[in-house]
Amino acid sequence: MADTIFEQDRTAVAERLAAEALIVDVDGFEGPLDLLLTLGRTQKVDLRKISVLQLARQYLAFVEKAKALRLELAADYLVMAAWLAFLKSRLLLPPDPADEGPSGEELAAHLAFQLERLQAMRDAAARLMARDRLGRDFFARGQTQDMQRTRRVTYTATLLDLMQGYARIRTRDEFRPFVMDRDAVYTMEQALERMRGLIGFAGGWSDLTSYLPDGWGADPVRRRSATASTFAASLELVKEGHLDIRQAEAFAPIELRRKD
Amino acid sequence: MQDIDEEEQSLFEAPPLAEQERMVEAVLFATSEPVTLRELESRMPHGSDAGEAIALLRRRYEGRGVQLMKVGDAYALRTAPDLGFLMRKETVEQRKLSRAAIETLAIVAYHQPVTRAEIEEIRGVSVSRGTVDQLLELEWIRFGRRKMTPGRPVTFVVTQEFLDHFGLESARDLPGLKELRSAGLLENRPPPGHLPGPDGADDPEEEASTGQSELFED
Amino acid sequence: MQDIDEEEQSLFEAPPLAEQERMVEAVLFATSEPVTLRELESRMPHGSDAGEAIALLRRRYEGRGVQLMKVGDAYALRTAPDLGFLMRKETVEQRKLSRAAIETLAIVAYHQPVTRAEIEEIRGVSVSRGTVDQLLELEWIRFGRRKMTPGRPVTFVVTQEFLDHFGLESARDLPGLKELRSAGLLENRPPPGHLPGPDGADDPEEEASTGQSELFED
Repeated sequence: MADTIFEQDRTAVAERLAAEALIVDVDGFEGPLDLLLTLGRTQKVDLRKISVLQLARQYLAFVEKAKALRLELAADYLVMAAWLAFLKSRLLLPPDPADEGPSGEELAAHLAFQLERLQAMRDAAARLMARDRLGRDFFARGQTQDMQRTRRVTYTATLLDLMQGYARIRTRDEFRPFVMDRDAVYTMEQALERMRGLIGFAGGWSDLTSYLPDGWGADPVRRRSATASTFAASLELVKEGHLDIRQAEAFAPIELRRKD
Repeated sequence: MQDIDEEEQSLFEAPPLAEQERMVEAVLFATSEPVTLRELESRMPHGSDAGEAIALLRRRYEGRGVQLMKVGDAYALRTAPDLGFLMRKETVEQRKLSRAAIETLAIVAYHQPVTRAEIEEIRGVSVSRGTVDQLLELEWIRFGRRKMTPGRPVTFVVTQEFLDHFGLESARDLPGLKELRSAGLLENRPPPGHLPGPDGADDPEEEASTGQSELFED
Repeated sequence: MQDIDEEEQSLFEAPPLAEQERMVEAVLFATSEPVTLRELESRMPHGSDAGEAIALLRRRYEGRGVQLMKVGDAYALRTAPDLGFLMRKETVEQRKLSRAAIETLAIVAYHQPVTRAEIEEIRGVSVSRGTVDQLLELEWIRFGRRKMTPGRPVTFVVTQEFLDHFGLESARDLPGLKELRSAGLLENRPPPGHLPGPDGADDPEEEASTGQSELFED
C-alpha cells in the first residue's frame, strides 16, 4: 500500500520534471508541430494509432503550464493551442448536421498524417546522413590531373587592314599640320615682365585690357593669347602681394590696382 | 554538308573497345569530379561508344579497391566504402549541419521538386534563409523549375553533388523511398478546411512574391 | 615491452593478399602524393606486405589506362602516358591584330628593309617592343641585314609567311599610294577643322597630340 503511494508520487514527480523540462526547453522546439510530435511520443504508440484527442489535451495542458510559469510563447504556439481547443470540442461534441466544415475526425486524421510525415522525414534524414559519404567513407581521386586547357591565340589581319593602316599613315604625312605659329603667342613670361614694369603706375583701378602690349589688340588670335597671359601674370602678381584684382560680375571688365 | 561530314568522319574507324575502355579509365582517373558520357565522348576519338566502355570498365572494377560509380548522368571513380578506415588522413572535415538543414535537405530529396511553402508545411515551421543558403552553398540543392500553381513559386531539387556525396546513382535510390511513397507519406495532402501553421499557402500572391524575391536577391 | 606487443599483434593474421592489394589500390587512388611502402604499411593492418601488394597491383594495371609508377621510393597511380592527349583541350581564339601592329607591319611591308627608327619616324610615335615582338612571333616580319649607316641598325623585312597569309606573291605586289587613293582607301583625310590656320593653332603642343590620337581612332 505504502509502496503504491510512493510509486504514484514518484511517477508524479517524474511527470512534473518531464513537463518542466519541456517548458524550459520550449526554445529547443522547432514550432508547434515539433512539440506535438514530442508530446505524441509520450503516448508510446505507433504514430498511426495516436490519440489526437489525448494529444490535444497534452498540448493544451502544456500551454496552460507555460502560462502559469509566465513563459512567453510564440504566437504560432498559441494559434495551434486555439486550433486544438477547437478540434477537441469537435471531437467531443456530437457532429452538428448543419455544419458543412470538415468533421473532427477528418481534422484529427490530417494532424496525425502531418505528424507521421514529419517523423518519416526525420527518419529519412537520419538514414541519409548515416550513409557512406564522400570524403568520409569513400574518396575521390586525390591526385587530380586537371585538364590542361591550352588556349592558342591566333592573330589575323586582312590585306585591307594592312592597306588602310598604311593609308592612314601616309595621309597623315600629306597633311602634316605642325606649323608652329609662334607669332601669335604672347607668353606669360613676357606678360609678367611687362606688368612688373607697369604696376608702379596703377594707383587707381584700371582695366586689365589697358595693359595689353601694343599691336596685340587688333588680331583676335593675338588678342586672345595676350589677354590670357596678362591675366595669368596679374594673378601671379596678386599672389606676390603687389596687386589687387576685382571683377564686378561675370564677364564684367577685370580691374587692377597697385597694392601699397 | 552534314551528311558529307558524317560520311567522311565514319571513314576513320573508332578505336577498338578495349582501347576505348582504357581511355575512359584514364579520363575518370584524372579528375575528381563525375564526368558525363557526353564529355567523355567529346574527348574520345570520333565514333567511340563511351557507354559501352563504361559498362566494361565498371565490371572490371567490381570488387576492387576503387569502384566506378554512377552519379546522376555522370560517372566517377571512388574508393570502396569498406576501405574508408585506411583514409583517415584524407578525411575532409565535414561541416556540421543544423537539424533544420538536415531535415530540409531530406525533404527536398524525397519530395523534389518542392517549394519553400511545402517544406514549411511539412516541418511546421518557417524555413530560415540561412538554412536554404547553406544547402545551396554546399551545392546539395539548387533551384528547380517553377511550379505551375498560382504564383508560380520556385522549387528546389537536389544536385549531382548531393548524389555524389551520398553515393547515390539517382534520387530514385534514396533509402526507403518506395516505402515512404506507398505509405502515402510523400503526398502533399491539402488540409481539410483550415489548419494553423506557417504555411503561407493561404495567399498565393504572397507566396509568389517571397519565392521570387528570394530567388532574385543576392 | 616491444616484443610482447609484436607477439600480441602477430596473433591477428594479416588480411589475404588480394585484400591488401585492394587497400593499396584505394590508398594510392585517394592520396594526393606518391606514397612510400612504409607509409602504406603504417596504414594497413599489421603484418601486411605492401611491397607484394604493390607488385600484384602493378601487374594488374599493366596495359591499362592507368599505371602504377614508382616515383623515387614512393608509388603513385598515373594515367598512361600514351593517353595524355585525352587530358588536353585546345581552344583556338582568333583576335584581330592591334592597330599599332597593323601599321607597323604595313610600314615594314611598304618600306622594307626598314629600321625601327624609320618606322617611328613614319608613324610619328615610338614603336613599343611588344608590337615588334608580336610580329616577330607571328613570323610575319623578321630581321633583315643591318643598315650601312652609323650605328649599323638592324632592319626588318616581311617573311614568306606574311606573303602567304595575305595572298601576295611578293611585297612588290602591295598596291601603291595612287592605287590606294583610287580604291578610295585614302579618303581618310583629317576634317577641315583640324587644318592648320589662325583658328586652330591655339596650342601647337596640344594639336600635335590630339591630332595624332584622333587619326588613330575610328
